Amino acid sequence: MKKLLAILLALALVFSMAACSSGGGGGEQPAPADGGEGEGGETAAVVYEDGFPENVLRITYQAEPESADPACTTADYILMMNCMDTLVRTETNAAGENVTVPSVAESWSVSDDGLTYSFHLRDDVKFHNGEMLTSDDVLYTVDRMLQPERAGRNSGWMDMIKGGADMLDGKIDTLEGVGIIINGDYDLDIILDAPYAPFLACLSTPAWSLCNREAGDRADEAGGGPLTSLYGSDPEYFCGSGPFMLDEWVLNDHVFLKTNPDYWRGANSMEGILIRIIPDPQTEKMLFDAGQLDIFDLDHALDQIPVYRDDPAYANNLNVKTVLGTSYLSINENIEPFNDVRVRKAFQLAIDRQTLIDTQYYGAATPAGTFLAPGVPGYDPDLGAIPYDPEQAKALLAEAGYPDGFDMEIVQTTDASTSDIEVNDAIASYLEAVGIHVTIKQMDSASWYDLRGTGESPTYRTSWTADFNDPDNFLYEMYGGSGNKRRSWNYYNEDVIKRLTDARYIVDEDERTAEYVWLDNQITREDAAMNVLWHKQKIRVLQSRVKGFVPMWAGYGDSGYYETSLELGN
Amino acid sequence: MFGKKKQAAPAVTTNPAPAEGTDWIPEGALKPIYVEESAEAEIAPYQNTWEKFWSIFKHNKVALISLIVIILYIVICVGAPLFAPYDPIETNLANGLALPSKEHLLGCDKLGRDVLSRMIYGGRISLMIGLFPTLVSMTIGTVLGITAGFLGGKVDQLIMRIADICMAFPSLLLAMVVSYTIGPGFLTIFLALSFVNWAGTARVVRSEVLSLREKEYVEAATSIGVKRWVIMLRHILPNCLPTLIVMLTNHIPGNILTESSLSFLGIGAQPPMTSWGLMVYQTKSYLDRNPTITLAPGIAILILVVAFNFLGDAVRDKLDPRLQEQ
Amino acid sequence: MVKYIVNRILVTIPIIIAIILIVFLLLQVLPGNPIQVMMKEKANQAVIDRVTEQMGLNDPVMVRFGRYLWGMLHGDLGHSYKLKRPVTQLIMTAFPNTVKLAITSALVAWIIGMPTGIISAIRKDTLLDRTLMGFSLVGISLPVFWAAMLLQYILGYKLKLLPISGYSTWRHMIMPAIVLGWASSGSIARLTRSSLLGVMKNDYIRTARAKGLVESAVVTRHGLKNSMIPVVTMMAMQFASLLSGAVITESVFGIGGIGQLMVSAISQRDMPLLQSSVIFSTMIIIVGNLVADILYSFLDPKIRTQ
Amino acid sequence: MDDTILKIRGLKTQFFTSKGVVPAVDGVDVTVRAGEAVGLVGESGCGKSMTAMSVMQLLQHPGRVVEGEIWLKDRNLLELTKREMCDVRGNEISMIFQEPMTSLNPVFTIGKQVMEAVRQHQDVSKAEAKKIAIDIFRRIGIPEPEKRFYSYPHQLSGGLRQRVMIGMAMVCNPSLMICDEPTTALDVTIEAQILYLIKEMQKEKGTAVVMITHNLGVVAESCDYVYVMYAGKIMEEASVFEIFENPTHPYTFGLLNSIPKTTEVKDHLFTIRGLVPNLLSLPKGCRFCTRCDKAMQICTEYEPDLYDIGGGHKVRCFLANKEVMESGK
Repeated sequence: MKKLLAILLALALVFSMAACSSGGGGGEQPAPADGGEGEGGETAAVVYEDGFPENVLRITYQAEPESADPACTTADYILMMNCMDTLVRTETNAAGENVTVPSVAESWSVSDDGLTYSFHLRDDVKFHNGEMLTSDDVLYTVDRMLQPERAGRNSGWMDMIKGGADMLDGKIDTLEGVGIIINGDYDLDIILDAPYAPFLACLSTPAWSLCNREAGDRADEAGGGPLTSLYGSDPEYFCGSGPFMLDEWVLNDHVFLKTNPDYWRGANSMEGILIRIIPDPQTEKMLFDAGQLDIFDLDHALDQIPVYRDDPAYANNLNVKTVLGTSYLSINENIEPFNDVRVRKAFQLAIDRQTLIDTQYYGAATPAGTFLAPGVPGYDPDLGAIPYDPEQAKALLAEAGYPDGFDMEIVQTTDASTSDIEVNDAIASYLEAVGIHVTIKQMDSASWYDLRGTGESPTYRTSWTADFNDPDNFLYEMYGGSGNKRRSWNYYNEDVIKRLTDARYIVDEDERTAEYVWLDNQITREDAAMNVLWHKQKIRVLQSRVKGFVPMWAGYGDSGYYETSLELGN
Repeated sequence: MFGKKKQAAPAVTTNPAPAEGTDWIPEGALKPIYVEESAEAEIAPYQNTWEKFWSIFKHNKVALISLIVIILYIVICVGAPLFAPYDPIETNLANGLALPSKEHLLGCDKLGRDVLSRMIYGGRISLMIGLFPTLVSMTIGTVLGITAGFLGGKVDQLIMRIADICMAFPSLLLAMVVSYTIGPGFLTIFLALSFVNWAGTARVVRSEVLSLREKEYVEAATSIGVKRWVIMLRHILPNCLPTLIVMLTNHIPGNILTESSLSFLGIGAQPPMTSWGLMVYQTKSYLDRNPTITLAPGIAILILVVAFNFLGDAVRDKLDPRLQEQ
Repeated sequence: MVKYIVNRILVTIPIIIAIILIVFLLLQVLPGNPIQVMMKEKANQAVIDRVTEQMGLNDPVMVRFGRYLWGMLHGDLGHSYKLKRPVTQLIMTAFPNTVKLAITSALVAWIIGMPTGIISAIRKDTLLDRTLMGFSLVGISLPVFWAAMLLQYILGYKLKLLPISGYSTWRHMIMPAIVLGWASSGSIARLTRSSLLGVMKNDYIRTARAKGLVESAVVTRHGLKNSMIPVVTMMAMQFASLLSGAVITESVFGIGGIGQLMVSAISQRDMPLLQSSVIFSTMIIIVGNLVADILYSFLDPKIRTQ
Repeated sequence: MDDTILKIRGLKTQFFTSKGVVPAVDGVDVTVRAGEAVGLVGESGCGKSMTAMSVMQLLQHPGRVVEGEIWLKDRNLLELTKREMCDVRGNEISMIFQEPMTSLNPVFTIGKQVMEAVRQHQDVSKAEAKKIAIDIFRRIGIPEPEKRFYSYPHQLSGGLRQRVMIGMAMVCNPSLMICDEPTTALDVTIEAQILYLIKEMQKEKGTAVVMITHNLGVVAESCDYVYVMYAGKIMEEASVFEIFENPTHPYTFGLLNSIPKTTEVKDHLFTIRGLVPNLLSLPKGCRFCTRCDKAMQICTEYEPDLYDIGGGHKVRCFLANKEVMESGK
């Protein structure tokens, strides 16, 4: 009998926890009731549990940033974007266009054949170690990436330079005099193998972050060679010229970036940036609500979007940015019946993009009709989104000889997030409704990448985001060259593929844009080679003390925080 | 010491002979008779393991309730199609994150799927993971444990060293490797858990066998030429049974908890099917807005595991010879 | 005694070698190229091929194993693919955090568990006993991540009593320690209770009473010391398993320990980090069990005096 | 008359189990005088150990003394507080148990365990206690006592362990020592030594001894007076001489006859038929009648009293009741 009592006691404890957690929820809108406390963005005097001073911007990162070394990472650019400089920058102007503006390179010119780029560098750019940035450092940056023994992860952004491939193959030791010609401390020419229209845009990517030769050599030596260099992982060896300096890196806890007082564009008003490593979005939310974080990126916590949007304290602090990219379901034309364009079109028509966006992304996306995202040259706003028309889809399937539908697989990797899994489940149920029976196949990512590389992956869902603002970065990456098979498209329209390659060398901008409008329409709509879904928005919620934050124009999750400042409390 | 005041039957009263006089002496008092032992004087009937097992519930209400809870869980989960009010994987986006209501007692998840139905179906995975790998690993463990303990020597050494390795081997890594090799899902968890747990069973069974081996009846059986494997089957196995049952009731809740942890790490049940562990993991971000859908699966796990543990305790108290009183 | 310990250590060595071999081989035969996984969607095939070649991943398995062992003997566990640091450094930075968590959790477990078990045993079958045992049973039955989540939500977020995430101060350790400690204290309390009850049935307890010792002296002097033998052994093993990384608690509370290191290595397919951290945590368990055995033999004069 | 050390009167000890109340000791009277050795004989389960445990007040749940008096000299032990009782145990009354293998705590050295008894009852320093302990070890015949002082129980043989137990029991010079089957677990050769030792100690210190055993041989060797117990009651009591010469109760008779004798050649050993009765369902009359060869009609209806047949010889049997036997009915 008394044991029973004990169980009851224990359960009572648990339920009281439950009751506590649902406190105030009830029937009305629970979110504002909860969010209201602590006056939301009004930042009452917060005691920072991290121990850093008030004038520090607090942001999070989901996992340890891979490295601050451009040769070491293709994913985590936050450190480079805040601690290093590039030759040119891309800025979004008032009209919403992304334009290339000078940065370390004060001015430049391109030869008529589109092969030689001449740069003049500023003479007031100082590295964190006190050295001035000169053209030799630009040469070093490129040489460093292309050194075969370094296995530079971003060498793909530089191998179009003349001699780049040779250097990667170990045939030459330096590009000096081959692809890069130094004309004094602040002047240099870069010569390409072949004309490459997006080259300038490419220079603004973090891959081209400029490194310091002296620091680089020291870091290589300390790490026991280029492959294990400490340049990007140890604050002692890292050296950039950017607005913030890598000051402290506590593994699995935080990275602290200290403001560079000598920054050539003027020092930022904050004392620094604290990047806390918080893998769990739920934890992140709690920290944000407690005022411990300044910026909460809702990308990994989609479910919090309505919470903040409906909370008057935060509604005005949302930073919404449409990502320069597109989410899509792939189509492998080698897998029957996707070789039939009618089936592919039915596949496109069966999905209610708007409802999915409303329910799964809380409206934080726009339905897509083309692969090129709004803002990319070649994007055609007139095409509109692909409509939701299950009847038409069924008709097309019947016409193609599948009146009863067919079976298909959608691959999903085991590291997919909960919301990705749910979206796939929802998509599957839409397809089910027109007779397409979906099996969701779980694979671990390594096996899946292997399978996809052989061109045999079934349909998968992913997003493509721009590395630099050029349609080539979208369409050629997918269907031109090796991407067609490697990404398991097996798109057969030879004519289109040829025109994709040719478009890379069109120098006239208008002509080039027109060509991409045609290509995009042909591939995504006429040939229905891709089931485009939506262009996502990246929503961040900021504490009201955060001012001047400018999200990154490109598809990266990371941003530079040079423009950001903090309004300090009393 | 005396926590309970038990109402026990009063001590037997006898009929003392009066000290004085002779009137009380009945007729024929001195007639020699042969008195049979009274029926009640027999020794308590021998209970085999199973009878003991069932007798647990007669006196232990908590064990009985635990058993009922477990059976209820099993019945509901096995008969899921009968009990679940809705299709667990049918989505209805209009109902996304619906709060509990008459139609949806526990509310709906983000895709509008009925949480109660998903729990009923999800329980199948949690229960299966609790039961089957346990049975498999215990079978393997028992066979190897008996073999090692009974044969001894090099076989014993070999088996026990392998068991040592398996015991130190991190199950998480194993689950991951299996999942990467054959793909994630039920089979993965099944294999990983089966492989990890046998070693513990083998160890315990072996030590049990070692002590039993010295017992008289085994010596007796050996001396009259009974074959070794017959001895193992007929004498040693039944004697290990109490220990095994106790281990069984300990491993089942352990595995249910492990499954929920694996789900947390993405190696558990695979969508659109679900398990309780996965449900908790997937719904944790709604703790604010719709706490029921996060709390319900967690409580379901807790109650089931508590029930198994109570049952295990009761079984142990009854069957473990070391704990038995008088 | 010395002979016993030496013997026990000698037996451990082949197990350690076997585990190193198995972990290494298992991870090497996994399908897929870890470099591709790490570079994700943006990967350029030519770059992947080059990096794979430079990192020696195209060499035969045995060559890689030889290299790994050779490095290991020199204290070099390789270089993390993902974090671009020597694995040794990564493990050595993460380990102190795990130690911190392990110590606080173990303290919670011991401070709660042992008295609970002793009180329960002394007050056997009373309401107090049943309540304490019910509490312990719930402790061992709680799904850890669920409990961690709720605790974090209630104590950290709603009541603002404790920091939500991180590990910089001891205050940060309270919640994780409660989560882990409750579960361990449950098993300690249960074992203490049953062990003490078992011991109190022994003849030598009767002897002690017959000697005229008061009951409290009987329990503390004669009961506890004997009943602590299995409990201490269990505590040592529990401590070892805490030291080997509490994967879930560490990830919920954002504690950068061995557990989190392993999880991130798994999700990133960071093989050098993964194999070394797994081997490291396995070693801890083995050493922990070894220590438990030695403790056992130390506490039990039958083995000690051999 | 005041050399009486222990006087048990109407002792009833019952066990309150879930199946009912078990009257383990059912109204027992025992008297022990100074320097005397008293045997308490019976089959296992007859309540003889429970009588001893009642005297020591070491009964474990669910057992309890429900009635009776236990007088140690002039104090009724049942009226003492727990604390006072602790001062009695090991000091005035000590006890030796059946299993020397398990009765010593395995994690302490034997020296420590003996010292513990000394220091519990005597206000002495550690060094003095150690001296006393070594002294007693020497007296009970433990070889190399200084060295053995540091031995753990498992390092000693059964006989030595029982010697340690005796030493521990004697170290405070108690006026009464209860020996509960002290030799049952030992080899026959050791048995004689241990009994001799007990006798030695008894003589030396004048301690009274209660010898609990199922073995009449032990009684013959070491006791002056005997109580025969059966199912919680005294069946017969007399001096050792009297019991062996003139066993009156059929049960005593049975017990005596079941000892193999080297002087006779028998086809088979005599045994008492049946089993010890279930204490929960005793017969209404004589509790031995179900196993008694001489049972009469009256035995099934009335329970006999202890009848004095002269010379302190008392028997609980109608055969010893002249009135009944001569009633001629």
